Amino acid sequence: MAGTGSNAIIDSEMMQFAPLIILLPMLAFPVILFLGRVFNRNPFWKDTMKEGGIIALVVMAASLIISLLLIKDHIGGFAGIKDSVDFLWLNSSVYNGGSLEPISFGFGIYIDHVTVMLLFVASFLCLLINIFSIGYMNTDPINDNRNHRFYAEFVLFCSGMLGMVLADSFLWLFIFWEIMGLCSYLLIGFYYEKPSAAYAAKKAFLTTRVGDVFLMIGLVMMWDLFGSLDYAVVFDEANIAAVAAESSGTLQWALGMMFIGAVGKSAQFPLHVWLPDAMEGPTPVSALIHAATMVNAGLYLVARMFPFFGAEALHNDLVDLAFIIALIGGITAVMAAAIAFVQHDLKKVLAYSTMSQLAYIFTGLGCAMFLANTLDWHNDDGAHYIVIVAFGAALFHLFNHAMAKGMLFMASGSVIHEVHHAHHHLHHHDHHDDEHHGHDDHHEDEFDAQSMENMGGLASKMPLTATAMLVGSASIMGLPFIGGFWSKEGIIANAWRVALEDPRFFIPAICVLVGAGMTGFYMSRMWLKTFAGKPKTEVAAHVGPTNTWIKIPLFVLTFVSLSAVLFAGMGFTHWAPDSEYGLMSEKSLIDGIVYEMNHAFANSDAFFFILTYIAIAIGAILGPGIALSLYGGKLAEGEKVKPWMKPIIRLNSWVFDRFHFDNKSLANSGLSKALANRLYFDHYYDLAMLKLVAGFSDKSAETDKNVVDGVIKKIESGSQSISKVVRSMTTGSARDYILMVSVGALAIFFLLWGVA
Amino acid sequence: MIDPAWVSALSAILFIIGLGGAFTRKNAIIVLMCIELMLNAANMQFAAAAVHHGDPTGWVYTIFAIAIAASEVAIGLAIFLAMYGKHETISLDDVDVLRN
Amino acid sequence: MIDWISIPLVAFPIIASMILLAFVSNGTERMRERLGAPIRMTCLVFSLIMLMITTGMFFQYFGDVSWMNIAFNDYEYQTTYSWIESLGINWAVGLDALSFPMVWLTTFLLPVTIIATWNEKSGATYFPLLLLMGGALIGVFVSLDLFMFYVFWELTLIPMFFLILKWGGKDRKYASQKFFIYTFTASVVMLLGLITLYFLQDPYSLPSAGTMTGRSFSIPELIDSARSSNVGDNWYLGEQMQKILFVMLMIGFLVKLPAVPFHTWLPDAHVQAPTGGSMLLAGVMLKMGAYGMFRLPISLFPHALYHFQLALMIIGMVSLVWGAIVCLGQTNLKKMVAYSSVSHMGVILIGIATMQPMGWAAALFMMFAHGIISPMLFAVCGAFKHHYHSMEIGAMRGMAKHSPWLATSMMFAWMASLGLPLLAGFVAEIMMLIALWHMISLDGWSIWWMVGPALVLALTAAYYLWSMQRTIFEGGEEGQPPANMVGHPIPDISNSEKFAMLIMAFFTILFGIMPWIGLDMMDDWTKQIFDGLIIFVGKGGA
Amino acid sequence: MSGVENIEPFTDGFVSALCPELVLFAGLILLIIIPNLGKGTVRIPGTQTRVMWLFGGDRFKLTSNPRLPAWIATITLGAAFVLTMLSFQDGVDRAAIVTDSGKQLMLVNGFSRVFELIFFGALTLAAFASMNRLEVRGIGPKLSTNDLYNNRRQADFYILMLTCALGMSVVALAQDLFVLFIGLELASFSTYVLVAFYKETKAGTEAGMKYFIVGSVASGVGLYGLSMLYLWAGSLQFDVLASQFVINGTDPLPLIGIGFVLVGFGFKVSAAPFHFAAPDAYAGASSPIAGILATASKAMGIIGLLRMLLIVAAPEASEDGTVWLTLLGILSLVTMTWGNIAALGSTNPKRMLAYSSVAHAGYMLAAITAIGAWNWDDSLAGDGGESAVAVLTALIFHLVVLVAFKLGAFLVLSILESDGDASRLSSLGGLAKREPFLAVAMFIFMISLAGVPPLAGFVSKLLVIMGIVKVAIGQMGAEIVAGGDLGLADVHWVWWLAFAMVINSAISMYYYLRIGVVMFFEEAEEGRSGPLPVGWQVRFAILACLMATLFMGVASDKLLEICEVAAQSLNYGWN
Repeated sequence: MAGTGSNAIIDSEMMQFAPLIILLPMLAFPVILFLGRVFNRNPFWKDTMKEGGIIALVVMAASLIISLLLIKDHIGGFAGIKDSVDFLWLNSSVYNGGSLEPISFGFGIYIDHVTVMLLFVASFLCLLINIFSIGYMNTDPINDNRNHRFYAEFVLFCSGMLGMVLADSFLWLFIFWEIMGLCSYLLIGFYYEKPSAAYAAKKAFLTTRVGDVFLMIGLVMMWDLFGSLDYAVVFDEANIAAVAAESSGTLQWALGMMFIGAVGKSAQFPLHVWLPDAMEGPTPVSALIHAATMVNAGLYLVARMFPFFGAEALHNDLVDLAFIIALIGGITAVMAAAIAFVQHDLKKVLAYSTMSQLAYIFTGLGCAMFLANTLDWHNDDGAHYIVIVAFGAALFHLFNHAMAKGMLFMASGSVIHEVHHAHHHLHHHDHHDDEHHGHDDHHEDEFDAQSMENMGGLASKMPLTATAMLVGSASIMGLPFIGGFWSKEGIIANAWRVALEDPRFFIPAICVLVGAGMTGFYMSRMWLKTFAGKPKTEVAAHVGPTNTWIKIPLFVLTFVSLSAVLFAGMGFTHWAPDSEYGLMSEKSLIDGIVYEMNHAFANSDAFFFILTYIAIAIGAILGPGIALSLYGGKLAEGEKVKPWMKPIIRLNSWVFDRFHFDNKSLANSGLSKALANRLYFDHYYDLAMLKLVAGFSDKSAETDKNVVDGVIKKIESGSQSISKVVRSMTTGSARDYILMVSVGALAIFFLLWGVA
Repeated sequence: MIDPAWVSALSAILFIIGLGGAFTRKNAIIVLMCIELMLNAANMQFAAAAVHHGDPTGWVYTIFAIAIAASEVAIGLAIFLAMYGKHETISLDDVDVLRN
Repeated sequence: MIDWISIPLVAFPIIASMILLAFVSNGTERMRERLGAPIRMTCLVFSLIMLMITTGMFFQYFGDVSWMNIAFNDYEYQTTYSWIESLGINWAVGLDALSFPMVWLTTFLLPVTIIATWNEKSGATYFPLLLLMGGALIGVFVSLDLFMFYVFWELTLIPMFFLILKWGGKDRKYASQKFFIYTFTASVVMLLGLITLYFLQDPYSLPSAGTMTGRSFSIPELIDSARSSNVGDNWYLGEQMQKILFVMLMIGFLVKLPAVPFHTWLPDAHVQAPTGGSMLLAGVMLKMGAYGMFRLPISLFPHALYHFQLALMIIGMVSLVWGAIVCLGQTNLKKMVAYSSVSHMGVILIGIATMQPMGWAAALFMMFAHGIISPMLFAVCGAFKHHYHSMEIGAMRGMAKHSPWLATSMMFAWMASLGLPLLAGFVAEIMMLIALWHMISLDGWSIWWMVGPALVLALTAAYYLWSMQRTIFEGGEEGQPPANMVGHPIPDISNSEKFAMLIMAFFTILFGIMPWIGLDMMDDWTKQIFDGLIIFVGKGGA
Repeated sequence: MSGVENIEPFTDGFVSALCPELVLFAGLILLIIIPNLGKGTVRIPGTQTRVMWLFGGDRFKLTSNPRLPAWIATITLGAAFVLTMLSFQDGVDRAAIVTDSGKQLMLVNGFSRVFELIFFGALTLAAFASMNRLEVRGIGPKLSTNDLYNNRRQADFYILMLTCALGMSVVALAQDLFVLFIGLELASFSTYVLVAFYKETKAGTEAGMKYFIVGSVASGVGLYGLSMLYLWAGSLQFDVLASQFVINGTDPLPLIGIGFVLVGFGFKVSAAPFHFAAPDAYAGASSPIAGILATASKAMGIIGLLRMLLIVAAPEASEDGTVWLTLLGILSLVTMTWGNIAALGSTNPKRMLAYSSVAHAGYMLAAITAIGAWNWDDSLAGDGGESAVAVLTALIFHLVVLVAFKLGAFLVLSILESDGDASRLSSLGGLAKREPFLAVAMFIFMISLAGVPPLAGFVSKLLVIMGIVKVAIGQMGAEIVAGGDLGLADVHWVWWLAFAMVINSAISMYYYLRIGVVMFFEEAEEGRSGPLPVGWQVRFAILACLMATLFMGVASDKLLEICEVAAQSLNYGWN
């Protein structure tokens, strides 16, 4: 690896504190759980400590601070690897046909450019989510007296995420990855009493587990190739060259297996089914955790593979894998976006959007990998630049998406929270008597607080939320100058660049381009259905503003998304394994921004120049335009909105009035139904589980009982019946006994006579 | 003097009759008699062998065997009597409380 | 050196429990009831003393011992008393890194089991039986004499038989007899193998040979003589005989383990056994099979081990996969857990069949980790049964609401068993996978061998999650207690149960995060045996 | 045969050599006389003076005590047992009882003494345990005729026990086949009557009849075989027979003669197919007597088999000798399997124990087969005899410890019998609640029978298997050390008998365990919940059996030495 890597182990003062980033939340887990059990219902615990929320907050803040300090050191030009001898987790030895070779798997901290980005995303978002949860979870009476469980699981989750990011070997990446999986399981199943939540939790864990199994095998294969799983060893050019000389095919398989793990974790086709169901978690915090944080683990893993693709020794060897990564991304991008078209559940739209956006990143990574693998980028400056930009764009999209999607989920959570609250309020007035009696069930039965069909016109009621939503949506859609635009543009451009090299890549390239328009449509649809138009239900008309805890993160994230151009300028686009184009390289911020602008809007290459504008046209005009014509409309009379939303509302009502058409036939078409049913993936997966796996296992259990154990039972019953026969020969008549004695004597007689 | 071989042959015949009778007859007394026949066959053989070998021990054996046979009859009859008292039959086939 | 094993760890619990049992069994019903509590406390104290001794041994407190760098076939605390001289039978005990973790595990589980089943009925006989069981189990692990080994091997059956029979479930009669007869049948075959091995020795060649027979039952001496003749292509006892003996010994161990298709006694025994019985059964008794494999056939017959490597691998794979598949089809909680044990024991077999030090260390660590996790599984099952009067999955839903402690324990145990990282079970699993793959690539086996473990990793998650979905989760706002409990308050587990669960959970985490505590000595042992034996023989020695 | 002192009857040393037997004889006389002591007077002829001669008439209070015969018998048997034990003190006497013409009739050596230990031990325990068996209808002169008669039967019972012991010890001592046979008949006749002793029940008389009639046929066949042997050899001295056998042992006459003799012994050990009467007899007899049949009586049969096969037929190490081997092998296999399979489904504990006793006979036959294999199979020549000694030691050890747990089991059943009935499995139900000690003891006896360590039954079975395996393996160890590659095909086929034994042990586990299950976990039969009949004697006997079972399991060293001495002293060809 050029620039940074194993040869640049530089000690930073902060490195010794790095483990604390993981350990603090991990230790907070039992503490919160224990205190929560002990002080349950204690007023101090409940009101001041927010049932552990404050502890979590402190811990997460500490983690963030240490992370930021680390990042600061890294930006100073360091990549540090904490030596793993400090924590030798597992020692053993293997036998290599004649001698024993000791091996060990230790834990250490590894910091490089990818780490730093993810570390920032994770610790930053986790803290914001924590703040948000205090506002969200602690104000919902459903969660009373069990929030400590939420916070405990939450901090453990954060610990897993941070650990995964910081780990210095694939094994420890996997270990924290699994811990995160456990926490996601726990958090999705937070409302354990709801069968749907229980089902969703199981589904999430199982689906990701399928991927994890492949990941585990991939790790094992990789270990066998390198004799270690430490980044320092596996990323070493010399080691890679040695492995490549022997079996580059096996390495590709190993990486492919690991990629399947990433597919599972990042909810890509065909292991995507768990993510929409995961929205059963406490609205929307755990959902957000999945959308904004955990799913990035898969991307992180794939990004981690870059050194292999970039290795000279493996030149052109991993093209197929790169294609598969891009292809999976492309397919998922379109598929998820299409499904998002017809979702009514606010969070489900966001979930599918997440899936789709992650797919973009996968496509981007796949393309970057392809470029790194095929171009002679180590020596050719031009190629170097292309590779770095491609890789950086994908990672930058990850950053943008995480920020925007985090904000969107929090905003949607705020909406749902208030809708729910409003409904509860109304409900409360309606039924004084049975206020405390199973109100949740009633809600579930009669009123879905998450359905956009029950909203509308909220722009005036929740201005900050609406704004945040708007910015987030814009960022996801890739509206010029906002958030995701910079990175999305880069991904699309790279996809096409690669497609020109290798025609196979036309599929993902077209997918991402089409997907841009689809994103524009469903994101606009979501915003419009929620915030524009007249309130569709009485409840929506009574929604009130949100509380402060919820507002803080929304505000912060809105700012981050809006200022993405700054980040882009800081070099996120160039966020690559390279010091020249690295973060805070010698170029100034202004240079960076100018460069970005040029790159995006005035590309010197005609092809990409046109492509950019096509993408903008599709994503920012065509898609939203259709949405404007179909959904929303004027707000109710007398509702005021913030000035920056007025144009949109106006535009919407104008388009709505002018171009509105009846899409009933389309909405009722088979395709639409199929989309509404998530293209029947879940259906057939369930069917396969029920009919095939469960059926087979039931049969097996029966076989075990009737055949394997049946043999034993048969032996028993058989010997009993033989026993009966044998005993019946003892007839009870002395004559027969004498006869037997005589027969015996005669037998002896004849036998001996014969012998003699 | 008769050749002991003939006596042996006769004893063999007696033995076979006794053995055959023992498992074909139902009446306990007759079975007992058959057993006595078998014992007597042995006795004759002892006697014949004593003659054959000119060994007086054989006579002693004979006498002992007769004593054994006698006590056997005594015991047997006593047992049959007791049995008859309870079962009211001395047919071997009909006495089968204990079986299997 | 002071004999820290014979009296304190073996004779003491056995004799003490015998005395207690004899004392109790002749008393009246009332006296037995009154004696329950003091006897329980006595047994707890006794077992704690034993735990302290073994823990002290671990910290090298008693005498100058080290658990590392024990050369193959060397033992710490080795002590020999002559027993039946004419047959070459000695009372010989000793510990090495193979047996010591098992002994510690036994002494650890004893108090935990007693605490976890603190309120068991008829405690006056129950707790001494547990103690007896513990003594017998330790006897198996410390024996360095074949005769003694077999004696303890069978002795373990008796307390377990009674535990199942007296405190068991509905079909306990069938289950206990099946358990007894099934394993007994296998072990008599093993016994015949041992005797044949005994007489195949060169007469009067071993130091402790019997005066009458000229042969020795001493395990170290046998291993020594085996090692000196297992050189290169030379098979100890000749090729055919070694194979035959290997198979005969393995039959006994495989049934005990148990490996498919000899596993059907296990679910029956487990389902019917009381909690304490299940805990010891799953925790230690199953490990006797694996321990025996390492101690005898592997140490004595490395050539045959190579020869039967494929067979072992197949049996291991079948156990692993079949156990998991059948698990998924179970509706009985305890049965499911029992089959999961079958599946996990498959891991041990695969680990052995890899013929890799790492695979063996994985097997050893699996024995140990499963020895902590599976008792917890069964403790949870027992508590479930105790509180909800049912063992059916789905009988009680929404457990998290009514019995949060039980739900938490259950989830923890389930997660530990399905191999969640940083818990003890994961260490063994990942080691097994690595060793397996290494073997596959090194020896050119088909990569399809990986399909089994891969499938099982997913299946294991499937059945555990499925069962949790229907017990811990769901149930609506008010929970769904079983029909026969409607109207009754649903209690959480008792304090003693909580305590036991916490201890087991603590050690599961401890050995997950810091596996080296136990793994180092196990790894060292496998290195020693590889140095001393396998490499000596050479790969594919035949 | 050096060091054997020849003693003619009633000369010096006779008493010390046959001390236990003489004690028995004295006890027998006492047992006949003492209950008859009373205030009887005799009129001096020709006068009217009546002189007390203490015989007959109104009995004294002491002598009319119906428990007295039991005590006398127990003490006598116990004294004989102790004396036998003592004779091991400083080397077993090697005294031979000879006729004035110098023919050996009896030989006192380790072998006979060990078997006497078995006989006396078993009978002592049985006698002691039966003390409460017969109902006592009061003491004193004012009893009705029936009651008096009932009390008097007790004397008969114990007289028969003593005669039984006497007969058995003659079998153990005999050096002449006919003497052995007479002893056998004496013991047999006693047991016939003992089996039929409970003539108040249908089962008792029936059992006695069957046992008697089948036994008589068997001994008739045996006696006829004896006469054939006599016809052939002109003598029934073992050494004469043995030397004759070397010369022309393959003639039909001796072979068939021996075969017929084996039928007689086969019945005693209840080997298939001569075992059919055994279950019926056991079931009908009272339990202590059944216990005697299963232990002492069986040991007696084993002596016969050993004498015939190992002394008489042993030296013939020819190819034809394998005929015995095959015959015995098949017989043992059939016997052990038959016994176990039949016991599997048996619901009567006594019948079950009877079948188990058949199975044990099979194990013993397997041991004898193994000795034969060593002896008769050329391929196994070259062993200095220690294999045979090992098997024989095992066999004797097995017979000794069998007394402990087999008789013990029957004694437990005997208590239940006194309680009413022991002929159903359910009779044992709830025993653990009614009397835990008995249940525990019974369970230990059962698993000892099955061969579970660390009990005596395990050690004995282990030794037998070890013996067989040792024979089967022979010199293979040395050959292998020399570099031979031998497989199971090279192991003598008797190894498979050991295999059959272990599999059979496993099968037998099923029915032994069932007893335990019933005792511990099934409710008592209706109306049988109360405490069991009292009687410390029988419990003491059970305790003794229990202790022996446990003790011999963990500390079998001493006994093993004794058994080895006994095995060495059985005079066979290799000595």
